Amino acid sequence: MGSVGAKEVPVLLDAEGRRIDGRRLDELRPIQIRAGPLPQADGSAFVEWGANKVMAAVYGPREVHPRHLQQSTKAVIQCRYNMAAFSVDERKRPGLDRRSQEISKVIAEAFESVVFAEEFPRTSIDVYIEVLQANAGTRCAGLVAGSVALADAGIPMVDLLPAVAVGKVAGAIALDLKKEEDNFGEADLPMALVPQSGRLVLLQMEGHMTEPELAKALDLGVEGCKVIYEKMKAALRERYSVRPLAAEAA
Amino acid sequence: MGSVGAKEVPVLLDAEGRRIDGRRLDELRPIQIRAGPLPQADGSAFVEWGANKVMAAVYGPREVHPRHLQQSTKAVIQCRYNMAAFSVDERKRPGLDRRSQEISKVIAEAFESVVFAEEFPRTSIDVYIEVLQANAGTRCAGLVAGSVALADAGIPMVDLLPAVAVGKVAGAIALDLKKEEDNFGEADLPMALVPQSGRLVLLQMEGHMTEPELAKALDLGVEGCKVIYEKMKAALRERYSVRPLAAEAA
Amino acid sequence: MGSVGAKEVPVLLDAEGRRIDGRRLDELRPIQIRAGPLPQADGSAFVEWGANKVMAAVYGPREVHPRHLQQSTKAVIQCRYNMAAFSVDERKRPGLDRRSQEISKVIAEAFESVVFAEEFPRTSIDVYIEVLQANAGTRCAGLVAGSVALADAGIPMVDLLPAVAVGKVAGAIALDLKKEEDNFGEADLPMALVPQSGRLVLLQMEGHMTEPELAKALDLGVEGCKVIYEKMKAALRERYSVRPLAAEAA
Amino acid sequence: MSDEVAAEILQTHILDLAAEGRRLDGRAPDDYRTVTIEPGFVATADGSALVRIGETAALCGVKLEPGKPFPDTPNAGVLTTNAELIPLSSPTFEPGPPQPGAIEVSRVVDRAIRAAETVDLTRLCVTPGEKSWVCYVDIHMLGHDGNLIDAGMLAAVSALSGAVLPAKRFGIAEADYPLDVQHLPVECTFVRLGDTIVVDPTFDEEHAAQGRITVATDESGRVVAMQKGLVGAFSPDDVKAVVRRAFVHGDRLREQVRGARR
Amino acid sequence: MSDEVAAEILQTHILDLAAEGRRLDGRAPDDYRTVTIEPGFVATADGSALVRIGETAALCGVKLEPGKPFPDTPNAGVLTTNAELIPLSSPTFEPGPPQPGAIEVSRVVDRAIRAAETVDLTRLCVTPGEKSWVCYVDIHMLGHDGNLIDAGMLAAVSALSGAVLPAKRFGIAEADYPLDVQHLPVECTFVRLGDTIVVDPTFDEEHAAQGRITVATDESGRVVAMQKGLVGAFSPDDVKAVVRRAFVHGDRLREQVRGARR
Amino acid sequence: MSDEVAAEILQTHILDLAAEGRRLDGRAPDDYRTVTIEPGFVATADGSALVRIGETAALCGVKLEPGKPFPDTPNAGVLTTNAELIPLSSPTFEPGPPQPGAIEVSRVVDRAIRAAETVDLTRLCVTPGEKSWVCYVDIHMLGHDGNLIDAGMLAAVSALSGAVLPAKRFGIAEADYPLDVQHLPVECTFVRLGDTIVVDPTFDEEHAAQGRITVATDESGRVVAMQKGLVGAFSPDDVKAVVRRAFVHGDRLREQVRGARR
Repeated sequence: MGSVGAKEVPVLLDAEGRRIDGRRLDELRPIQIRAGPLPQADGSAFVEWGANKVMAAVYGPREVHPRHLQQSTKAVIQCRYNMAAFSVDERKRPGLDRRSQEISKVIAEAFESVVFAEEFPRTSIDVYIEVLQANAGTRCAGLVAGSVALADAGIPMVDLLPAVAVGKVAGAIALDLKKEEDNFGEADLPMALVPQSGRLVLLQMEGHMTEPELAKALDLGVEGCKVIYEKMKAALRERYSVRPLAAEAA
Repeated sequence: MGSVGAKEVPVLLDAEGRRIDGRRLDELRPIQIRAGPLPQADGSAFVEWGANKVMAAVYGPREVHPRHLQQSTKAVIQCRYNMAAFSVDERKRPGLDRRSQEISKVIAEAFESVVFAEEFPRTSIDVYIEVLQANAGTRCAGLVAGSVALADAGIPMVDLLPAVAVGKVAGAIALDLKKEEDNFGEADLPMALVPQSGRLVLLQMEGHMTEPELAKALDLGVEGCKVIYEKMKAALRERYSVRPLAAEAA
Repeated sequence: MGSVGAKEVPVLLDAEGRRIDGRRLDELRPIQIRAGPLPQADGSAFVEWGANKVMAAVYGPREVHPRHLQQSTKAVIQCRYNMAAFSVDERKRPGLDRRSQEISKVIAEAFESVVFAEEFPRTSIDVYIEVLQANAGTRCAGLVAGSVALADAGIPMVDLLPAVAVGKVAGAIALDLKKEEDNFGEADLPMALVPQSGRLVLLQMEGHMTEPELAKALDLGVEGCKVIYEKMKAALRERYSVRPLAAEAA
Repeated sequence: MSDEVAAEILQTHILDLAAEGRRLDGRAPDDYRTVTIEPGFVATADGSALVRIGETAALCGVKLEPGKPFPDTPNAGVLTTNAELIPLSSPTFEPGPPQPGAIEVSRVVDRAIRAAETVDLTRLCVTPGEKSWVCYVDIHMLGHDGNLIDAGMLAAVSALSGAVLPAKRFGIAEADYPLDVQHLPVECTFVRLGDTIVVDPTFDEEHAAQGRITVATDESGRVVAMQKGLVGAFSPDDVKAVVRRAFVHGDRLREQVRGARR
Repeated sequence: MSDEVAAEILQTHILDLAAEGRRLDGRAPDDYRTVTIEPGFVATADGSALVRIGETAALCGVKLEPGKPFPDTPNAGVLTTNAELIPLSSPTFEPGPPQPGAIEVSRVVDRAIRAAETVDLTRLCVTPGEKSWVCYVDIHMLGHDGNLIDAGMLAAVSALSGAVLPAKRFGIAEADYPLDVQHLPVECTFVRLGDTIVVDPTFDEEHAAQGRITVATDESGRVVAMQKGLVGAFSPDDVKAVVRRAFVHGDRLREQVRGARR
Repeated sequence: MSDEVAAEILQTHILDLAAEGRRLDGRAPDDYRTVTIEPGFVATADGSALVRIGETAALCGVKLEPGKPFPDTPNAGVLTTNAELIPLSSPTFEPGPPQPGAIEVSRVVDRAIRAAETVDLTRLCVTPGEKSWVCYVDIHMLGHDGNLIDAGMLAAVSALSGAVLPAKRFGIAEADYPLDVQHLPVECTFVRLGDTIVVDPTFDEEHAAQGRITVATDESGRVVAMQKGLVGAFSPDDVKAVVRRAFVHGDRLREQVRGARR
């Protein structure tokens, strides 16, 4: 959101309703999703979304570390969202800051809302999300990558979890903010949808919106998630369809 | 104790032997003790003592965390004395500094000297002391609060632990120093007494006193502890007498 | 190695091929080794080597802490190389920095290469090395001290581990660098030898050397280790020969 | 083991009650517990308030000290929010560095304070790029019976509302003067219990809940922060309904904050 | 338990193969896996490269920021190397502060960069004693199939080779300009498998190994760093032979670094 | 288990002996073990001493460096005391951050140094508010057979007594000069064993003890610090008696410190 006392604000919306990168208000940035790029992981995915690059890996179900977190009736879902030192304009000190810890928590809760954790008592399912290049919307990109990685790992889930942020930019509700829009816009509202049930398992907001704006933002976000959902399924189909070929080649 | 190179020292003792707040040398600041203010704890107490506000809670006997501290023949007494960031003039960084860790240690040892720990092998009795507003003498206020909280939790003990600090101010031995006296005085000697045996289970000193001054300080402190002891018992009596009423109301 | 932009370099080698302290290129600094100085440890050694003072203690085989490091088929060798705050010119903050952690790792691996660890499954053998006064070559001094301490503790080993650093100083390959030589020289190559097999179990290098220089350095280091080996054996002989006397005295 | 069984029985009971629109403590789904605000609780703080929501208690102390503005906002003061879930206040809190739960409370309260522009940070600048006030908002939880975010937020905004800049002590002005609080954000938290969404959950309700959602509103009709937490899901229509309810509760809570000012 | 048995069988098999000069993946003892270098992978970095050695992957991002020179080297910039063995990249890596393995990679790569004078640090000085560039070399491991040191080193030197000083953004010069890389150190790692010493070990070979040795060389025929690791031993003759081989591999790897520059 | 039994038997034995005024090592209750002080043990320190009390050993190194005075004491230097109970010196010490035991030693020694005004800190000021000497007193325990506080204190005061300000190296004066030590505090520690209070406890006596008490005195007849530790209690009369004995031992120990100066 707009920093207090910051310098000149760029023109975020032109007279024709085009955004800073030429998109319409309800238009997503380009997204590429690749399932299975990391051979060492049980499941993995790489997401390029606008100028974001995010890698996710899933390990598990496996033994719980540290042991005292073990639960007798279900798997523990652990999530670590981390930003590489070089992923942002000003170098970030390595290690999880408070923002990363909060995001790790809400992403873990989102995944726990869809994974059939009771099928794997006394185990841990670990989702690692690494932001390699950041340009607003990294937690949503991380959710998408983590969700595809969970599917790639064969973890049973209610559904995939498409995610997107909706924002308010120059007074208008806009889908999928990029960095300048996030920095100088009025609000940011990331969400993750369970397409099957139409319910949200992640929802955060910061900035300011009126009630009608918020309603509009929620509806726009749900539509955005549906588009992303198709791309996620396509990435997994491609992964499975490639596998037999690779097997033949071997 | 007096900081090196500090500014003008206030007049700590007037011609009539009155202290900065009008007290006599052997006079305590006003004390209010309330037992049981925290419903979630097994025992609790709130102490207002001069301009100090200190809350204590007791949990246990309960499972020991971390496990390797468990003792097969008795309960472990763990104590955490902590100062809130806003409890002092200059904001304190959250978390236990070295001073708080030392005080936590000597308070834990004081309580362990009176609790019948062997009645609860393999358990932990945790005493949490939070200083919300500080004005010299917080460890003594914490001991008083913690001791009443232990009694409120029904932990069997040899006796309650009244505590008070004696100091040296403008050359005179004085009971229960307040902040200015502590900052500009010559010595500070906090102690905790087992009234039944007349013995001290906590005793620290910093500053400088001659042998005769020290002897006088010890005697004055013991007398002060006896006064506080009565207030502690009164607080517990009040707590117990209120309980049946509350039970009836339910 | 030479700091970038540092001040005037001293004359490290004179016209007669003498070094800054008068030594020849293949000459060691004086070494004193004492086995068993620490009565509380299972084994110990104190090494004065040039202007280095290094103490080592061994504890074990004993229970492994933390427990999850325990190995079912052999002892874990844990090593902690630490520099005292006052051991160097500019005061060092207490605690292990990254350099100390790296050295602890390679020393532990060196010891693990010669200890018969499989004789003590599920235990830990802990080697503590404290640098009290540093003057280049402390990791080698630590290896020598730790190795004698292991022998003093009666831990079965293939052999003792003599160690020494070879360096390049004013273009020449020189044995056992002292501080000025290390600071202003061109290369430093610490190594630890298993005399029986003639093999190296620790080897590091930083700086720059040509292939022939490196070969020469390796050979010079092996010769240096052999000299140190004799001093280590002598220290242990002295220790054992003293023991019976002490026993008689008791 | 019997603890787990007891917890499960309690959870089932809470959900059964909720299905009939009832709650364990007799409240209706949209009933908020009694809130009390005690401003000025801590004399050593520059502003403070002790807030109770039922048996949940949050103590906030505000400290104001001269410091340096951030390089990218040279004309603004600095505000930082920290919540400590000290082990004194609940058997479920552990000593040690802040856990994710404490960090979440800090950050959600911080976001609302910031997004609502509660404090005009530019007015905390003393010398651009050189010197500005640093405003520490420290929240100490003193009792946990659920709904920590709302309690922390009310304590923070109440403490800020009564805060005084110690300008004289630090030689910045001739006299101390009150901190200017220009907006009054409050958070309002709900949990899902089956098909019922209840406001102001207790500790036990949070443990039985299938999703938690918090909405921060300000007095000008704006939503300034939201946070979904815990395992569970909400439909967009749930969210819209909850936002509506958050404004109603928010306006009432704001009245209390105003009334407690002194 | 069966994991341990399986590991032991695999180890024996690797050693048996090595005794015949063979390896699990069909390589000869002196075969290095296919290396790919993808420079400029991270747009937010001032220089970057993604390096793959088989299924080992290291991503290095270089960031350049104005800072203060160290008091004892007032005329030089500052360079700092950090490797993160993030748990994403291997089931054997754990979250938390850097473990000794990560520290070793950081330090061995750092030593080679420094000893080879890869970057002329005096050219990173802006105002002596006052202001200089700080060059952060951050290595993020993205896949661990052995030989992390070589991968990290290649990523670092490739990222440095393509780095641009953001002098304009920080108002230090009129335009950005490339970082001057004057030497090209590369590391080459070997492990002992019985009497055979193989180059570029895989994860499984490292676990079967009886000693690891790394030799860093530069393009001018200098050895600039060495590191023996793991449990095991090498004779001086082993070391000399390994140094020879390190130069051969090093020259080839340097060609790849040069070829990848853009 | 047998360890615990053995410990209990030893404890009983120590208490039985004490009841007869005897001790395990043959000392009388008021006998202090042999103390040796070796000043100048560490050449890299600006002052140092290795102190042994029986088989307890404490090495103190003092380092003096230019730094900044604290804002509230602009005319004074800074002194900081740190004791490290390194795992080398006892099977009971663990690696890692300082435990409460180490912190207690640091703080009790620090209090005595400070309260006795051992070093006149105003003489460590170079430029008021700008520059002053920082005096680091680092104590490294090298052997733990009980009574760490006394050993640490003796090492600290001996190291300070021989310390030299490296004024020339830091360009603060033309020549180095000795640190001015104006008072000589020493600590004297006792433990209760039943009705007997013994001085200078060993490790085993500390484990059998029912309370520990330390009294720091200086050469001018002042008590400058006290600390009761461990589980156990002392009557006010016990304390008075112990203070008396602390002065007697203190005067003798001070003679040793003076004698060791060079």
